[in-house]
Amino acid sequence: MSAAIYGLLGAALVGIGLFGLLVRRDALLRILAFNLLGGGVFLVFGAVARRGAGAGLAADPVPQAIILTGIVVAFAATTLAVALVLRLAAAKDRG
Amino acid sequence: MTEILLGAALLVLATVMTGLARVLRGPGIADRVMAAQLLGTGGIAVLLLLDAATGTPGLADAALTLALLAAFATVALVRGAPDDGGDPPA
Amino acid sequence: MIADLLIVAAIVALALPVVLGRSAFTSVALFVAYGLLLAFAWVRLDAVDVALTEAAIGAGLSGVLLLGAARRLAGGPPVEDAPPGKAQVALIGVGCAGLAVALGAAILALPDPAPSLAGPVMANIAALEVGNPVTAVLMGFRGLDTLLEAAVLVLAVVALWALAPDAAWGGAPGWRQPRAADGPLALLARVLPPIGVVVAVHILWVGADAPGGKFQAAAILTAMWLLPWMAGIAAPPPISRAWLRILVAAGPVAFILAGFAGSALQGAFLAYPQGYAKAVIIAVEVVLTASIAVALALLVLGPPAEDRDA
Amino acid sequence: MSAGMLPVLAVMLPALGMVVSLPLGARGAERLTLALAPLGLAVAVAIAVVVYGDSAPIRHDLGHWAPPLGLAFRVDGLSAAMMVTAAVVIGATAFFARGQFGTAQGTAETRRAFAFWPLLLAIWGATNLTLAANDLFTFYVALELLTFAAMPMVALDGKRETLEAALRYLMFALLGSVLYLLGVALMYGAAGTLDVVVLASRVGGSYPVLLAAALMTAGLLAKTALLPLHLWLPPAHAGAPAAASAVLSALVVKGSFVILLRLWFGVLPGIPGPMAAQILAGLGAAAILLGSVAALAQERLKLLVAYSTVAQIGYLFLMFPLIASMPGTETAAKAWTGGVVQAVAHAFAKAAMFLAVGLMAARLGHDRIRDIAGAGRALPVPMITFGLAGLTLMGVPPSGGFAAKWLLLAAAIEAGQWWWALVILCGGLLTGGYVYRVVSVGLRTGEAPQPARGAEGQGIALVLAIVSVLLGFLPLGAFGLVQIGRLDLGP
Amino acid sequence: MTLLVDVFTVLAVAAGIVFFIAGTAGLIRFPDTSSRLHALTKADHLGLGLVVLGLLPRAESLGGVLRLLAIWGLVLVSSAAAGPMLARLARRGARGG
Repeated sequence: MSAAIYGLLGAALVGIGLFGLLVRRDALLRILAFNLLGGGVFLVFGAVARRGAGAGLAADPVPQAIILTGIVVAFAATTLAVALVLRLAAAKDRG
Repeated sequence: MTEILLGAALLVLATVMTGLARVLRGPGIADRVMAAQLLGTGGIAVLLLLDAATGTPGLADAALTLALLAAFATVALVRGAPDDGGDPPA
Repeated sequence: MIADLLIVAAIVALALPVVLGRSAFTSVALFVAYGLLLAFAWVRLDAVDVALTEAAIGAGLSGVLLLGAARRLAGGPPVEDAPPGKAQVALIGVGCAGLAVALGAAILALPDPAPSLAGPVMANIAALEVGNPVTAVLMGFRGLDTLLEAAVLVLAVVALWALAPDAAWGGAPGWRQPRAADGPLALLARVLPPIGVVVAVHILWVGADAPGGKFQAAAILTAMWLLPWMAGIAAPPPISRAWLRILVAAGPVAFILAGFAGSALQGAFLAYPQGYAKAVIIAVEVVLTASIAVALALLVLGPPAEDRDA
Repeated sequence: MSAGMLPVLAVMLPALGMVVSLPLGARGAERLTLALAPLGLAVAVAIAVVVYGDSAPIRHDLGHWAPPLGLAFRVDGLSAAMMVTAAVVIGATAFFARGQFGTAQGTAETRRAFAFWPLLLAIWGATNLTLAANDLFTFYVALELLTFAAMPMVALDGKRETLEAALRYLMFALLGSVLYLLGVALMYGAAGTLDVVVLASRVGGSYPVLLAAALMTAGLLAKTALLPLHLWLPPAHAGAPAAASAVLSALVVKGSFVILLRLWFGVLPGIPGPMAAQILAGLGAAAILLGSVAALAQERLKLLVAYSTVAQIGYLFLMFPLIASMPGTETAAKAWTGGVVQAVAHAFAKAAMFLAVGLMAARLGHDRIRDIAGAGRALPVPMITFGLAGLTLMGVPPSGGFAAKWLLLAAAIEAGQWWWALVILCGGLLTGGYVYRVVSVGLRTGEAPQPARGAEGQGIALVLAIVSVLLGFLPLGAFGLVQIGRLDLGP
Repeated sequence: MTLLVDVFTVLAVAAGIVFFIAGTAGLIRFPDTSSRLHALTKADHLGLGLVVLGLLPRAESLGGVLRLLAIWGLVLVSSAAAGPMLARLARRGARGG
């Protein structure tokens, strides 16, 4: 049951994040929206993992491991985007 | 006993969720930060109660991590607030 | 059930204003709260490993990174193009809502009983000698992904430094923080790190058999290293330092060498010698933790900045 | 050592090189890259020889864990051909770039030199990973490696325009990979595995699988820059230094394309309807025509070459409806070979072209097309390189591009889809138009051409262009390599 | 004995929850920032403290006891450090839009 609820939450976050990414023009807000979108994707994965409970485990560990890897990669992507936005802002300041 | 602890966890959770209204409403930055801090503290309590109720491994460590990181995040929120230049460099 | 609905409602209530908010700082503050709540969602999904990571990275490190950015951009955020018109926004909104609904329907339409690898994981976990199935997947069955992900972090550091202005090349990463003369912050920056290091070691150690492991431990270590920097009582080392670079590279190098050792001894890349699997896994994890922690810290700090001494 | 180790080496040597580049510093990384280039080429050639000799893909179960639980490398003919291509292009670019990004003994490390070498190695390793891996999530990690390496390559000059181009590219790429990952999540939920071969036997045309495929396709198209998701490509590829543009155009966009092939013809053979394949090829056709027209209209040489990439990517998608509508036939085989040869030939030609254009721009101090008169005399070798590479892009016999386009054309006619043949012919004419425009201006006598001093690295660019032409001389049997292990014919 | 422990836990946890509720109510209802700050500090210190106290006798090992105490200690220290910073922030009336 909880798998379905959080899966739907993931779907909602994907919609919200994508909307922000496409509509907002402020670069930082876009990065935030990208993170919401990513969080939604991971929740969908998490719901899939929870559905795969079995063999004495409460959830399928394979998608859980994939989520961990994904979170770290997404974080690295966020740092790069932030650095690029800051660099660009500095370049614009200088004219 | 398990039910009582679970109920307590739910109660704390509901309480701190109510506090979220302050994060949303503000108006000042300090208010938002405080509400976030309450969320952290309450979250720790919820995790500890869940741990005592279910004994799921890792929950107490999650609470510990949260305690460390909540302190860290609070500092970040305060230091990151606009116009908080801190004191001039010595 | 009630708890789930509460958490879901609160997350959506936070996510919407993050995207719609007018001030970047407010959005970031909301985002940090959102990250904390997401950790609960992970607990409810029986993914305590992920909850630990989410609390550390999603709320903690991302918060610091984004708050710093919001502050630096406070003067005037770089606006890319003209904002889309009302009709366009409405169209995008409908499209995104449609995608969310389609996605939700797909999730509900997934096969029942769900296909799962939980069984095969538990059937083979003994060979890896670790008790935490997630660790077994990360270091064993899907060790390649973890290895590559460690390489991704090194690459991210290179990519980040490549964005430095030429004038700042070789300097210390990040902008200089104003010094905090008021006691509490400085005190916190001195008291917290030793405790944090102990906790990180504990999380790494239990990670073999219980939720926890290198990502979580590394994220905590990163936070502890950043704290004195944020308080202005310590400065990060310049990026030209050899030990810093060696530390970042050591983890993936150790992992790749362990992989090749498997080729030489066991006939397959990343195969662990029988009876020593746990020892090799823990040894690699320890080095990886140090590397990931340093890499994450460097990523949060950002490239060397020009106005460092301005 | 078993043959199974070869794919591991192909991925891990560049990866290890990238990682140790950080402590080695710019000078050490440069020398390491130059040493790895021949080694990596030898590995790639050995892979091609083994695959061709055995007429079977190389498989290697990592850690002895077989899919679906573990991860396996699987290198088929397509992968082998692309790996050799990647090794040659990377090696050539590395030797070419020594002039621009080299660090002389005793000089301090510069930012550009520090970054260039590990980024080049990362692109190499990630490209080989997309070719060797056989798991949808490993593909995701490979895609992110490509993005993280390509983005700073775009911004290497540090100028404001290139930073803007890099940010736009990053946003497109991140959106693309997150959509792809969403599809991966659904796919796992539907089938309980991410291994391409195992998936093929497990997935049907259920709704979650179709949505997953649509999301993954959309994400991959954004990364491959198929029209209308191409907007990021011209400023990014034109703004990067020549050596970077060469690998970006030749290899990086092909990585996501190969994953798309694995998805459509490996995971889902026959599941996406013919309509979907027609739409994909329709976008490809639009890319060919609009991209070529845009190239014709460009004022600057580098942007012209970048728009030419948009157009040439379009050709890659013509194979989809031809294979989907005639599964398992000789026609499908022709279309497959045509598509893969197009990817290979374009890689060589476009790398050569970007290097040549970079030499011209460096020498003339600008890349305005109407002002390059006299370049033909001052820089004869880059001009010839540009022309030869242009032959391949046009599809003039006997170039490699001709072989590719001829196969696609023949397959289109055999499949009764003559409209794609028409597109190929129009595309060839338009390509001829923009290549001719550059060459004709360049060969005009301009004002006081400088003495013809040899531009550094011009020989390397020329060799790449010659290779792109010589591909057309390969005996037809050699093209049989790319047929080996085709997934749409069953594992 | 178990009964005694249970009663103790229930009482302490219940008291803790009261403080959490009070803190939250204060955060929402109090008119100005500084009084909200006081309410919050109470919740932080006493609410969590009582919950930890109530759970202490249930800890299965010495390590568990230490962990509980460490958690409370961390929250105390960080809240003590954040308080003055928050107060300063509130005094300056920084607004986040």
